[in-house]
Amino acid sequence: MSDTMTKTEGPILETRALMKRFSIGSRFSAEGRRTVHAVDNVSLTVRRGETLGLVGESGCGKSTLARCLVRLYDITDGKLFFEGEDITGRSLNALRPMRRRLQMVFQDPSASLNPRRRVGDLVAEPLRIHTKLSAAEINRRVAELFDIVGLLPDHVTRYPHEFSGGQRQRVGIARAIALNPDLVVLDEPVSALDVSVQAQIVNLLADLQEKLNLTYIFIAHDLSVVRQVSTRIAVMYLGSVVEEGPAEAVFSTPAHPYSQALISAVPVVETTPGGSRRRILLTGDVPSPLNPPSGCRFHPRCPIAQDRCRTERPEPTAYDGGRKVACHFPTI
Amino acid sequence: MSNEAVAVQRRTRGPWALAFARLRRNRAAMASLSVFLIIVLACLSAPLYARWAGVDPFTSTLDAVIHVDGVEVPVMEPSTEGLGLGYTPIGPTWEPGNYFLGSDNQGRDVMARLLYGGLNSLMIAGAATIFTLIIGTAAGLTAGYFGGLTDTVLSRLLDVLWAFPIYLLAISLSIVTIAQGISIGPILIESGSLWLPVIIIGIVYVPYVARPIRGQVLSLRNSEFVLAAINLGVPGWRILLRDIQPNITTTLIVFVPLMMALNMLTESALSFLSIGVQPPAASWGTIIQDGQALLYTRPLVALAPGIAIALSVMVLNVFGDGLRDALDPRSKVQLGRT
Amino acid sequence: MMLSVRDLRVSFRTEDGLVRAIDGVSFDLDEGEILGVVGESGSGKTVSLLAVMGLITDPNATIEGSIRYKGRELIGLPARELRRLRGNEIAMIFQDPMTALTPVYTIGWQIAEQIRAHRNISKAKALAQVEELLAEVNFPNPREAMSRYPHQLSGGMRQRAVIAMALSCNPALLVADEPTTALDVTVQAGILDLVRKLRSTHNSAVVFITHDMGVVSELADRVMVMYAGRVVERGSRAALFSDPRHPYTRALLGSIPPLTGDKPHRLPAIPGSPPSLLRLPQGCAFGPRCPVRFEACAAEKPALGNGPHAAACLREAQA
Amino acid sequence: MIYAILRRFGQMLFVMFGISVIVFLIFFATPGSDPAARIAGRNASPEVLEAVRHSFGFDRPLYVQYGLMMQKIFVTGDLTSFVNRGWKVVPAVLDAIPVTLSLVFGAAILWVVISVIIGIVAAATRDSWLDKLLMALGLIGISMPVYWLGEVMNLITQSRYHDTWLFSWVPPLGYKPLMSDPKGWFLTLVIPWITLAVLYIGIYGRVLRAAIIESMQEDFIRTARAKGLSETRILLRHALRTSLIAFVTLFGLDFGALVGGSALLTEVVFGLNGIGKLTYDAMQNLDLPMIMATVMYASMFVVIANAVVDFVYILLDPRVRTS
Amino acid sequence: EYQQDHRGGTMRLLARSAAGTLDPHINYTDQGWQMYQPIYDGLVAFRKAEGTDGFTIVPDLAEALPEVTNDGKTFTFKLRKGIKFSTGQEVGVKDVVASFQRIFKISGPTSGTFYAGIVGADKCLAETKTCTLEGGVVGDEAAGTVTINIVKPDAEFLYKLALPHAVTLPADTPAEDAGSVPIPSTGPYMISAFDPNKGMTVSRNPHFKQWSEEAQPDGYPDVVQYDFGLSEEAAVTAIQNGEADWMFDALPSDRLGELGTKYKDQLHIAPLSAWWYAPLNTRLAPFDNIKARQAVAFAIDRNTLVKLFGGKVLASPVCQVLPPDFPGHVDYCPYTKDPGAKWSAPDLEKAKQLVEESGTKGQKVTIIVEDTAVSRSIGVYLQSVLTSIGYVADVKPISANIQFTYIQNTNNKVQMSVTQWYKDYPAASDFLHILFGCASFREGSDASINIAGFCDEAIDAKMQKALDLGVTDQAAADALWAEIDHEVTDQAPAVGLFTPKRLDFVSKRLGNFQFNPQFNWMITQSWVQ
Ligand SMILES: Nc1ncnc2c1ncn2[C@@H]1O[C@H](COP(=O)(O)OP(=O)(O)OP(=O)(O)O)[C@@H](O)[C@H]1O
Ligand SMILES: Nc1ncnc2c1ncn2[C@@H]1O[C@H](COP(=O)(O)OP(=O)(O)OP(=O)(O)O)[C@@H](O)[C@H]1O
Ligand SMILES: [Mg+2]
Ligand SMILES: [Mg+2]
Repeated sequence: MSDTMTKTEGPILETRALMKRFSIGSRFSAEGRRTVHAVDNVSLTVRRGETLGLVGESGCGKSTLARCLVRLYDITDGKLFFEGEDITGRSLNALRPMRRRLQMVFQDPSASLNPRRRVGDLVAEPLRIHTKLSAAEINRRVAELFDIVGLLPDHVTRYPHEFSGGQRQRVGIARAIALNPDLVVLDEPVSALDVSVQAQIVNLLADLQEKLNLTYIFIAHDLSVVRQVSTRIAVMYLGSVVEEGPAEAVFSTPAHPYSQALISAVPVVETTPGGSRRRILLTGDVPSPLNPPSGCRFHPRCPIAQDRCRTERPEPTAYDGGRKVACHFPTI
Repeated sequence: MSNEAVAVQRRTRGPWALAFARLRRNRAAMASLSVFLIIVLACLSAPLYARWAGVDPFTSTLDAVIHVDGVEVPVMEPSTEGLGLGYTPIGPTWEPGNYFLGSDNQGRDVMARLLYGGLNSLMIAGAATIFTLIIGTAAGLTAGYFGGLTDTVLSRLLDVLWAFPIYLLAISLSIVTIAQGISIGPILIESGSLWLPVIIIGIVYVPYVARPIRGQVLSLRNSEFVLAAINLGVPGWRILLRDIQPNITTTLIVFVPLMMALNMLTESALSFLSIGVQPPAASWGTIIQDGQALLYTRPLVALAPGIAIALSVMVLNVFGDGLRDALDPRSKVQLGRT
Repeated sequence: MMLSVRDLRVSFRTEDGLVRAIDGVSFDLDEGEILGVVGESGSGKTVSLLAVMGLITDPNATIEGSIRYKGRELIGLPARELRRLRGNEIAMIFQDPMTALTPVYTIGWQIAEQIRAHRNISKAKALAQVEELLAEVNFPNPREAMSRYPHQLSGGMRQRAVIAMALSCNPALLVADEPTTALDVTVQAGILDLVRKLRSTHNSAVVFITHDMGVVSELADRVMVMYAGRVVERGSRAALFSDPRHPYTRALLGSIPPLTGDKPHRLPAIPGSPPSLLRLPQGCAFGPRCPVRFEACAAEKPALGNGPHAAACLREAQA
Repeated sequence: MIYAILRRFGQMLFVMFGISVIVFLIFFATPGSDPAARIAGRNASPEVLEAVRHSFGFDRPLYVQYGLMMQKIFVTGDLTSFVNRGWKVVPAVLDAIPVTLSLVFGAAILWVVISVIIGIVAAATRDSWLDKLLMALGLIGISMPVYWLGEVMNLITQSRYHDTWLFSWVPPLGYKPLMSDPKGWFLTLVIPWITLAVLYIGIYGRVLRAAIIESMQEDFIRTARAKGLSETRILLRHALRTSLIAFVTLFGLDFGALVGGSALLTEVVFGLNGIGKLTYDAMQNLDLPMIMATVMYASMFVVIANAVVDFVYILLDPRVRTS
Repeated sequence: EYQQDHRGGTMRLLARSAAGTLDPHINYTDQGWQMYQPIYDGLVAFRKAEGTDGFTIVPDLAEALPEVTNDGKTFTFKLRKGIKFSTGQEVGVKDVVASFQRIFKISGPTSGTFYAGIVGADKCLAETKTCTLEGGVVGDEAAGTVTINIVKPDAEFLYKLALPHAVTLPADTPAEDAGSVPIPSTGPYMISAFDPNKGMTVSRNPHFKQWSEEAQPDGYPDVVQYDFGLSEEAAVTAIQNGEADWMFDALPSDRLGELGTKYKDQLHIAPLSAWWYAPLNTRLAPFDNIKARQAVAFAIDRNTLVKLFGGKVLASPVCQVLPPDFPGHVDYCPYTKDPGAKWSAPDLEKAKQLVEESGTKGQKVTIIVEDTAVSRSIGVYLQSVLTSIGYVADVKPISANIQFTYIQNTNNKVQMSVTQWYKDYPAASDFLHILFGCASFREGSDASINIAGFCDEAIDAKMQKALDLGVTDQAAADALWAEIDHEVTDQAPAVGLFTPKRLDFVSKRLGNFQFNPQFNWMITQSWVQ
């Protein structure tokens, strides 16, 4: 798909058959060292200005994928392009110039802020590294950023522990947008927040996107939040993307049996008692990425699995309406 | 998460101020600190005591005579009965300015030696602590942050050091340096210099500091805020300095009093084995060693420095625990011992 | 009335001052009823139920008010008596199944331990019961699962083991503190089914704490909404969701993005953040964030009405 | 598993190699260490000195000497002392083990039993006066230099109060073999056991108390309470059981180090001819073969203890164990 | 006369450590030599007697003292018949010859000194393995004689033959250091068990039959159990409590008062032919200046040192080299307040003046002492003295086992040290020639017993003369030695500190304590029942 586009209009970020494996295991365990297939053969395309929502259950590899995308992790296999440049194997130093255009917001706002540094200092850090602004200019810019994300100017001298979760996440966002990036990867930015604060951050992100013309990769396990913010959605299962497509389409007519189960399982607020939604109950538990099942990764839990699924791994196949499904028997 | 709600509205103090406030509320820790400071002050005033008592704690005065209740008493009392074998140093006299803790077998005032000795013991323990912390931190940071081959090599070296018998190292080094001293690059350590025990103790305990620091750096390296810094394009050295180091500082501070306590014990053990402080200078360990030869006649000579060591070590431990609770309530800094 | 809590107050003395975690909470529970408790983090959901269980062991805590279980006052009950109730008549399930089980014992042992703490039966008998229980909570291979250690089970299985443990003595009252928060949605659905099945087979009363409105709406008969240590609204599920009376409840329901239908351009968010329990506002705790506040809100603490559907709001009282 | 053992073994070899090289180099850098002169005797003539040097191989290059020494320790096992000549150091070390084991085992039993009691009582009565008292006592134990305590113990039991009923049973210092004189063995070791244990009682009591208190904050304790278990049962079966993992780890390391000769000062003070005393004497004599043997033995023990702790840890903590 | 009713029992001895190798041809320690007395025999022996009698040589394995011929260069011994080793084997001529060869084959410590005068020794020293001592030690199986030829006459040769290094061992004893394996013996006792870390068991030799009471008398105890490892303090306590009979090591000074009063009947004090001295390195500043050396000799208060050693009863001040009552000794003390025969008091004024004159004031001096309580305190005292006369002094205690070789090596640049010398046999040369002869100084060697590095041609020549004179006229030689003693003392290459006495503390039950001046307490001549 990407080869038809010219460089400037091309996708801002693209992965081809991306793989990330970890080796784990103590040398004392009976098994010895083992390999975790955390991200397995992921090909994604992110276009300028859109929000790609990434959903999937805990441990399916969302965070790992996100960290690969911003090259915090070395990539085991496959290719990663940012604005058409291949950054798969770039060294940390060579990556530095492009960091200002590619930013990330982390899941846990308290863990991603250094507890021993003042938040103003933390937000100023990228400016100090990447710009030649004077101290006064930096201060001005930090104040401006604080204003943008809805923090008070006198907050700059505080330490992270003096803030609420929502405020901390605002600091994280301020830091990420300080250099006017093009793409921001948001790894579950609201999961750790209170219900009543979650919406504030979601709104803030939407405002910033509009104002700063940002592209987002938005990771969450809360489907309703993902639906709210995303233009396109990718559903992950055990390290791979099983379905991808426009948000509305995926939510209303999920094509992969896993997407169907996932969406049907979300409890929704219904004003009339005794919900009428049909729920697809999955049997069994999420298998471990240590030894993923053969064939289709989902087949042990799949209600419609057939023999073929057990042996043959379905490749992502493109369908009408910009959808891609990796299933032998998609309901599309 | 629930505590957030508490913190949110208030303008609170920075982590250091907070820790300090917590520490000040810990009565046991503050009391220990005061006792320790008193000990330090007392030791610092050793020259004053010596002048007041008119004694020279570093010169043999076996023929000295003092006046107790107007009667002349020799400091070294010869045995008069039986075969008339041996001499006994004078015991404690409560006469002002005179042999408050008695004399040792050179006719020297034990009290004065105790104070001077304390100064040496404290200095050695303190300097060794700094030495250990510097080397240990450097090793731990390097091994933890750079990982890979650096880590493997450093860790194995630490293993060797860990299993290395301290007394062997101490005895060998002390003999090596008797005549010529050792020169490490431009630094020449003279034989009998106090640097010798400092370096011996310092080196031996490097793994005690380096290992936990390495562990901490390893986990900090993978912490989200370091990832965030990498993601911002912060250079490695700056991350080490600005993001990792401050988080280790608390651990290091917690180490100080505990290390001090450990080093005081080690110093005394080394001095007891005649390694370290050289006569006629004193340290608590050497006074115990002197007192060992008088254990049956004047046990106070060995008891007093022992009690001084135990007291100092104890207050340092209590203070160290308090410091740990204040700085890093959840950390599990644990020190090994000899 | 099986459980009746009246004017429960719990406060903690802390370094920074007195934390009034629960400030006058009252509620009732009938047999076979599922009460959903919602509210955001730190609003006192857990503390209020821990108080019911007599599990607040913090020496700095002060507990006042009255908790009557089947007519018996629990506050001030001797530890022995309380222990006899706990685990036997009243059981509790905690949020994080990862940490709720002692890591060094097999789950079979741990469940049997509870049975033997309350029933005078042999170990073998107890283990036989454990097997039945595990089968009841849908363990595919209960006999084998019994000899597993907690870390050898997946999150969902662990939570089912915890539930099996809670059920082991057929409790009349089951308190579940966010039992599914740590689980995947697909697994959560199974657990919710299990709770419902329980209620129908054992006719137990269930208090189900969560901050997920969706879960409450699927499960609960009645709902209680908490904010800053107080109950702000109470009512049947239907009434509460169709006619939320407290502005906080309304805002809460509004701020959840819908899963179907039109996407709002912006989510109706609640401004500000939850107050500190150390320095609660004078009047209504929600006042500073309330879109419909008026002068009285700053001065007067609104009381919760008595009816089946009541809200603690001065506007509401006015209306 | 094989791999794990091999790796440990490799690590052990490395540590032993490193230590032996350092010991060797330090020894030869030490002035006055030339064993030839001491072997040859006072006022030996140069010819004799040369002959001795040659027959002991001191005229060969250092690395050859090192290689020969290692071969004699590990392969042929017939390395002999430079001081008590003809004395095979490997059997000497083996002979000293029972003494050290007697000392360390007895002390370990004492310190484990007492510190477990102290730890539990202090944790159960947290912040009460009893807790504070026990912790203060523990602290005193930690703060006393062990050799000093030993001397004071000797002073009290051997001299000052030896004639009173309290200590008249205390036999003179020295070791009596368990097999030939069980009563003497026990009596001579009582005071050394106590002396050595005091330090560890302090440390372990405090560590265990802290671990129990930490366990008591864990979620599973709340679960156990919710099950309606008694506080005693919760403390012993849940909190203590999980705390013991840290305790046992620590114990393994200390025990290993002590059996490896760390009880040096205690052995010297009480005249027990175990590994520590052997090491001490060898160092006083600069007896390289004996130093080598004891140091190798000690480092081997430290590394083995590390490995054993890792394996015991696996046994104790099912989380580390795999199904 | 032997008292049969005291025979039997186990005697229990204590020492801090073993004395090293069991090989009597190699062991060169007081502790070892004392223990060998009732065990091994040579051709001749020191008489097992108290007082100066103990210095006389008596025939042992030989029937009589040798016939000396060839201008004092040939000694012929006739071997006694019927003496058996503890293995049951009879002692023969071949055993004696082999034993002499063995001294060289194993590079015995004194092979290059005491026995280097034997004909053929030079070859044996160069080529140890094939040593035959051809023409040096000749056996005649038929006649039962052994003839020893020496290169030049030696007045002290019989003394040397009476030392343990020349005892007769079975001919088949391996030509290597026996280490901890006991070698069969001829005396009334034999070593039956040995572990350097635990102890030594000495029991009766079943094949012993007394042949000469003065050379090798039968002993009383059946077994002597010698335990190693206990500290001095513990050993004293054990003897007090009757758990041991005697200890080898010096008594700890803080126990002296108690012992001297409460246990005075169990104490035995005997003079020793020994010398505590402080060698001053005559080849290093400041003591390359004779005035500096003399200053030190003047400044040291011997009374204080005596105090540190345990009091007047246990030591007496000295200035000169030769101990009192030793051949060649004539009282002499130039370094005292009123110079004369005896030391009276230090002369600090004089000392300071000498330092001033020498121009060495303010120089740095390090004193190396043994790390034992007494040596350390002497070192600390000397440091005070040096400081008081204008030097910058410090003191270094190092392990007693290393100190002695350490201070000998010139590479270690030791300026001053404290050490002791105990005679090998009663001859003035054993002090003067060995400690201050030019031949005893060896640059860069750990075996350079002339610690002071003192070498005066004139004095050395005089010593040679005295040695030669001894062969013919021992009295005249001793007079010459006395002169040499004074001259060496005047040069002050070492400062004499004091002459120690031996203090033996024995258990209550131990009887018949006898002290031999050559080998100290005769262990088996005492009884325990
Ligand atoms: N550094 C690592 N080393 C080894 N395994 C890892 C590492 N990081 C992640 N994993 C494993 O990779 C898999 C994917 O983890 P990841 O954190 O990406 O999941 P996730 O989808 O973000 O989950 P969550 O929703 O819980 O955040 C998991 O099984 C995890 O255990
Ligand atoms: N032991 C304690 N000491 C001090 N404060 C406490 C203690 N326990 C709870 N609190 C406070 O009580 C308040 C209520 O806590 P609680 O755990 O009941 O909230 P919650 O509604 O269950 O929140 P969550 O959704 O996070 O579980 C919180 O502000 C908390 O900080
Ligand atoms: Mg994640
Ligand atoms: Mg809660």
